Amino acid sequence: MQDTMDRLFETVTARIVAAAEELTELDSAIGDGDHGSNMKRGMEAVAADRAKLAALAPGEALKTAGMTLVMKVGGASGPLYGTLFMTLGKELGAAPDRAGVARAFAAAIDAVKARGKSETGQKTMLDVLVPVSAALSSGASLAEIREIASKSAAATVPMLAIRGRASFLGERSIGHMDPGARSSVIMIEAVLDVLETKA
Amino acid sequence: MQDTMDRLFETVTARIVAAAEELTELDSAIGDGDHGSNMKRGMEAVAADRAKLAALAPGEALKTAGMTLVMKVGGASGPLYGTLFMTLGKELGAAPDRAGVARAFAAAIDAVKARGKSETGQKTMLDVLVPVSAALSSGASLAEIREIASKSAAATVPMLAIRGRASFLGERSIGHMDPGARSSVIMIEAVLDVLETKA
Amino acid sequence: MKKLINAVDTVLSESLAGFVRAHADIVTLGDEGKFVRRRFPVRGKVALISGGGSGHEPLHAGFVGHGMLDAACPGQVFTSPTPDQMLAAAETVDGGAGVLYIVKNYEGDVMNFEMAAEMASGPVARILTDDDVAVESSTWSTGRRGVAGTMVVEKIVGAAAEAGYDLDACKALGDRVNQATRSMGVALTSCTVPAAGKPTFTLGENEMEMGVGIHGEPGRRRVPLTPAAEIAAEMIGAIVHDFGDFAGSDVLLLVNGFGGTPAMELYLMFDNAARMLDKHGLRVARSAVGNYVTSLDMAGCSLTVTKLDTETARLWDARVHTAALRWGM
Amino acid sequence: MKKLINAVDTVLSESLAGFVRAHADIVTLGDEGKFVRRRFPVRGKVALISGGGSGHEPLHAGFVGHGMLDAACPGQVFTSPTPDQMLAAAETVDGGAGVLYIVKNYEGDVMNFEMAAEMASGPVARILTDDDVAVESSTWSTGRRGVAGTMVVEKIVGAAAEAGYDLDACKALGDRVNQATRSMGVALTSCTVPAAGKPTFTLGENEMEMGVGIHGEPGRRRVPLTPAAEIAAEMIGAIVHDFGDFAGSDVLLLVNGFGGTPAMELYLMFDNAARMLDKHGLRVARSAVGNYVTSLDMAGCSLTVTKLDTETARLWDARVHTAALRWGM
Ligand SMILES: Nc1ncnc2c1ncn2[C@@H]1O[C@H](COP(=O)(O)OP(=O)(O)O)[C@@H](O)[C@H]1O
Ligand SMILES: Nc1ncnc2c1ncn2[C@@H]1O[C@H](COP(=O)(O)OP(=O)(O)O)[C@@H](O)[C@H]1O
Ligand SMILES: [Mg+2]
Ligand SMILES: [Mg+2]
Ligand SMILES: [Mg+2]
Ligand SMILES: [Mg+2]
Repeated sequence: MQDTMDRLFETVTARIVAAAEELTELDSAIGDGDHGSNMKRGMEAVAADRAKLAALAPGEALKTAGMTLVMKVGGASGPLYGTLFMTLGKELGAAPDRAGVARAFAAAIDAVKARGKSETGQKTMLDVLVPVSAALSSGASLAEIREIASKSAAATVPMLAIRGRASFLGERSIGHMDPGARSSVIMIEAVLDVLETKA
Repeated sequence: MQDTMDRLFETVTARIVAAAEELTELDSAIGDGDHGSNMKRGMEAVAADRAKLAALAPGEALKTAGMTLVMKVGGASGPLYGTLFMTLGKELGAAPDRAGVARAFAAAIDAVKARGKSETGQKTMLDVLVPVSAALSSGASLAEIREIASKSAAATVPMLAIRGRASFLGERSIGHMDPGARSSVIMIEAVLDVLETKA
Repeated sequence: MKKLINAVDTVLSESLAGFVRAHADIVTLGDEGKFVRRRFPVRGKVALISGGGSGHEPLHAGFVGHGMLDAACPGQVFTSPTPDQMLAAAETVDGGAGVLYIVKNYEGDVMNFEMAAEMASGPVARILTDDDVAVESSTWSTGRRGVAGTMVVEKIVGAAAEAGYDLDACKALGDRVNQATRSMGVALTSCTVPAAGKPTFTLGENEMEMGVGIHGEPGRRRVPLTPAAEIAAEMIGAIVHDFGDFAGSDVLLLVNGFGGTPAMELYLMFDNAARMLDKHGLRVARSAVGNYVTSLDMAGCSLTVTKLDTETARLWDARVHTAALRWGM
Repeated sequence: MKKLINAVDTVLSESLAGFVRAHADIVTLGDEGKFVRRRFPVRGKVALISGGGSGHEPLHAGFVGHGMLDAACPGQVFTSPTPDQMLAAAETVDGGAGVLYIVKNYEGDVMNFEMAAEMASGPVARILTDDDVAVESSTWSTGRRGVAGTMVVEKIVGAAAEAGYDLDACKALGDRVNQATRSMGVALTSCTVPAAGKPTFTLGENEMEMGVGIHGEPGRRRVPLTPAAEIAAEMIGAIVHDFGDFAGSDVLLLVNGFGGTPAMELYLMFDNAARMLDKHGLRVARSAVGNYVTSLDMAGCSLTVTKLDTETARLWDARVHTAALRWGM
C-alpha cells in the first residue's frame, strides 16, 4: 500500500506538471492565470517530500501532503486541495476498504465545501469532486468513474460561475471550463491510471 | 510685396502642415519624433497672426514671425528657424532686390550657424540652407535652386550626424534623411512655388 | 514576454531582496522571506498586517512603516499568501494589543486568512475590503473585489493604530472606511504574469476593458476606447450611483495607475475625474495620484472615491513614512 | 495608440491642470501655464529653475517644492520649453539671489536657454547635465545626453540653495555632482509620442535597445533580451568603466523606471545592480527606486550611479517636500 501511495504522489505530480500550461490557460480565460503554476508549485513541494511520505502510513502521508499544499500553494486552490488531502488522510484510517475510501472522500469533500462556502453547480472543482464521490460510494467501476469525472468537467463549460474569481465575470464566465474542475479530473485520472495498472 | 509676403506665409504654413507626418516620421528614425508637430505648431501660430503680419513691412513681418517661432516651437528647430526668420527680417531692408535678399539670407544662415554652433556636413538643416544660399548669391535660376535644395536634402541621407539629436546615434544615424533638412526643402519649395506663379 | 527578470521562479525573491535593501531604513525581511516588517517594531499598539498576491506593488510591502502597516505577507504573483506566512508575521509584530489583518475580498485570500486565524493563538480581527463597483454584487455571492481602496483603508487604519486605537476600534474604523470607499478600473492593455509568459487577455488596438480587476480579470464589458473625459464620466458615474446619496460630501479622490500608465495620463485622468466630481457636487478635499495598487505591467488606471468625515480626514493626513507613501513628517 | 487622453493638443494642459490640482498644497501654475512654481515662494535664496520637454514626469514639475526646485518649465512632449517660459518663471521666482537653470544637454534645451539668458535682466547661471554614458562622447561633439542623473543634481543643488548657498556655490556644486554622476538605460519597448500616434521605434519580441535615451532615441545597439543580471552587469560595467577610478567610493544608486515598467522589476533590477556594485567595491550608501525620469510609456529602466562625498550625501539626505520626492521631514 505504501508503494501505491508513492506511485500515486509521483503520477499525480507528473500529470499536474505536464498540464500546468493548460490549467493556466483555462485560468487566464476566466480567472487570473495562475492555477497551473499554483498546482505545479504545490505538487512539486509534495513530491520533494516523497521519501518522507513513503515512510508514513497512507493517512499520515495524505495529511502531510495536504499541509504542504496549504503552506505552498496559496490562492483558492491551496486551502481547498489542502483541506481535501488533509481530511482524506484524517478519515482514511489504517487499512481502508473501498467503502472506507468512499466515506473518507465524501467527508473530505464536505470539508472543502465548508472551507469554500460552496456547493455544486457553482462552476468549481466541486462539480467534478462531488459526482466522482457519489460514483465511488455507489460502487461504480473505475472506468465509469473516469467517464463521470471528465463529463463533469465538461459540464462546467456552460455554467455561470457563482464562486471563485470567475464569479466576478457574471455572464462572461459562461463558455469556459473551470480550471479547478480540470485539475481535479487530471488528478483523478492519474489516480485511476495507477489503480488500473495495479489492478 | 505685402501681398506676396502673405501668400508666402500661407503657402509655407499649408505645406508644413501637410508634411507634418512625414517630418515626424523622419525624426522618429533618428531623433525624438516631434519635428512635424513642432513645425506645425510654429507655422500655425505664425499663420494665426497673418492679418497682423500683412499690415507690416516684409522685414518686420519676418522678424515677428521669427519671434513667434522662437516662442511657440521649442526644441532645436524653434531657436534655429526663429533665428533664421528674425535675422532675415532684420537684414532685408525696405525694398530689397535679389542681391539684397541673397545677402540677407546669407546673414540669416550665419546667425543659424552661430546659434547652433554648427556647420555644413553635420547632417542638419544647414546642409540644405547653405547650398541654397550659395545658389541664390551666384544668380542661379529658381528651377536650379529648387533642384539644389532637393538634392542637398537627399545628400544628408548617407551623412553621419555630428549635430542634433541624431548625433547621439553615431553610425546608426547614417542612411536616414535629416528631418530639418527636409523641412527646409519644404519651405523653400513653397517659397519658389509662390514666386513662380507670381513671375 | 519581455521583463527585466532572471528566471520566473526567482522574480519574487529577488524583487523582495531589492525592496528591503533599497528601504533598509524602514523595513526588513522576515525569516525565509515570509513577510516584510517594520525595521523598528512598536510595542503596545495594534499590529496591522496585510498581504496578498504579489504583482500589485507598492501594495502591500510599500505601505509598511510608521503610520501604516506593521507587516506585509507577499504571495506569489496574483496568488494569496499562505497561512504560515500570516502566522509568522503575526508572531513577530504582535505588540501585545492584538493583530488586525486587512484582507482583500478574494476567496483565496479569505480562505488562507481563515486557516491562519484558526491556527493563531492570540486575538485576531479582520477587515475585508470590497470596494470594486465594476461588478454588481447582488448577483454573485462572492461579493465584490477588493482593489485600490485597500490602500485608503490601510492608511487610515494605520494612522489610528499608531494613535493608540484598540483592536475593536481599528476594526470598526476599517469597516467604516471600506464602506465609504468605491473604486472602478479600466485597462488599455493586459498584464503578463511571469509564470504564464503571455498576456492574460488580448485587447484590440482600439479596445479597452471597462471594469477590469487588478489581476487582469475581465470587467463589465469590452468596448471601443473613448476619450478620457468619457471614461472618467462612466467610472465616476458608476461610483456615485453606487454611493446613492452623496451631495455635499468631502471626498478623497485616488487615481491609481496599474503599472504601465505614465504619470502624464494619470494626472490627466485626475483632472477629468475631479471635474466630474465637481459636477456631482462632491468636494475633492484630498487626493492621491500614482501607482499604488498595480497589476504588473497593465496599462490603465482605477478611480477610487472615499467619503471623508472629520475623523477619517484627520487620520488620512496623519504622519506616514513608508517606502511608497510619505507625508506629515 | 492607446492612451488615456482626450485630444493630442490638450494632453499637456489637462495633465498640468490635474497635477497642480492634486498637489495644490505644494505647487501652483504660472500665467498661461508657462511654468509650475512653488505655492509659497522663498525670498533671499538662489532660485532654481529646470525644464525640458514633457513626457518625463515626474521630472521636472514633480520636483518643485521645498528643498528642490522653485519652478519648472514644461515644454511640449519631448520638446524643450521656449525662452518666454524660462523668462516668465525666472521673473516670478527670482528671490533676489540670482537664478540658476538646470538644463539637460540637448541642443534644443541649450539653445532655448541661451536665448532666454540673452533676454534676461538679472544674473543667470546654468548647470548642464550630461550623465548618459551610453554614447561615447569623444566622437560626437554634441556631447552626452542629460538623463536620470538630472534628478540627483536637482535634489542636491536644491538642498544647497535651501541651505543658503549663493549662486556661484550652487553652480559649482551642480557641476561637481553632474561630473560625479553616470547613467545608462535599456528599453524593452518603445514609447509612443501622442502627436506621432505610433511607437517611435519597434523592437522584436525578444529584443532590447541597450543604451536607449529618454526620448526613445536609439542607443548603443539592439540586442536579444538577456537576463536582468546580465543587463545590470553591462550597464554597471559601462558606468564603472567610465568613472575610471572608483574603488572604495560611497555611491548613490538610482534605478529609474521609464514609465511602463512595474515596481517589481525595478526592485529586482536594484537588487542585481547593487550586487554588481558590491563586486566592483563600491558601497551603495544611498538608493532610490521608482519612476523619476520617464519616457512616456516606455518599458525599461536606467541605472544612475553618483559618487558621494560628505557634503553631497548630507545634501541628498536633507529635507525635501515635492510631489514626487519626500523625506527628512
Ligand atoms: N469557494 C470555492 N469553492 C470551491 N472551489 C473554488 C472556490 N473558489 C475557487 N475554487 C476553485 O479554485 C480554482 C482556482 O484556483 P486558483 O487559480 O489556484 O486560485 P485563485 O482563484 O485564488 O487564483 C477555481 O477554478 C475553482 O475550481
Ligand atoms: N546644432 C544644430 N544646428 C543646425 N541644425 C540643427 C542643430 N540641431 C538640430 N538641428 C536641426 O533641427 C532638427 C530637429 O528639430 P526638432 O526635431 O524640431 O528639434 P529636437 O531635436 O529638439 O526634437 C534636426 O533635424 C536638424 O536639422
Ligand atoms: Mg487563479
Ligand atoms: Mg525632434
Ligand atoms: Mg490567484
Ligand atoms: Mg524634441
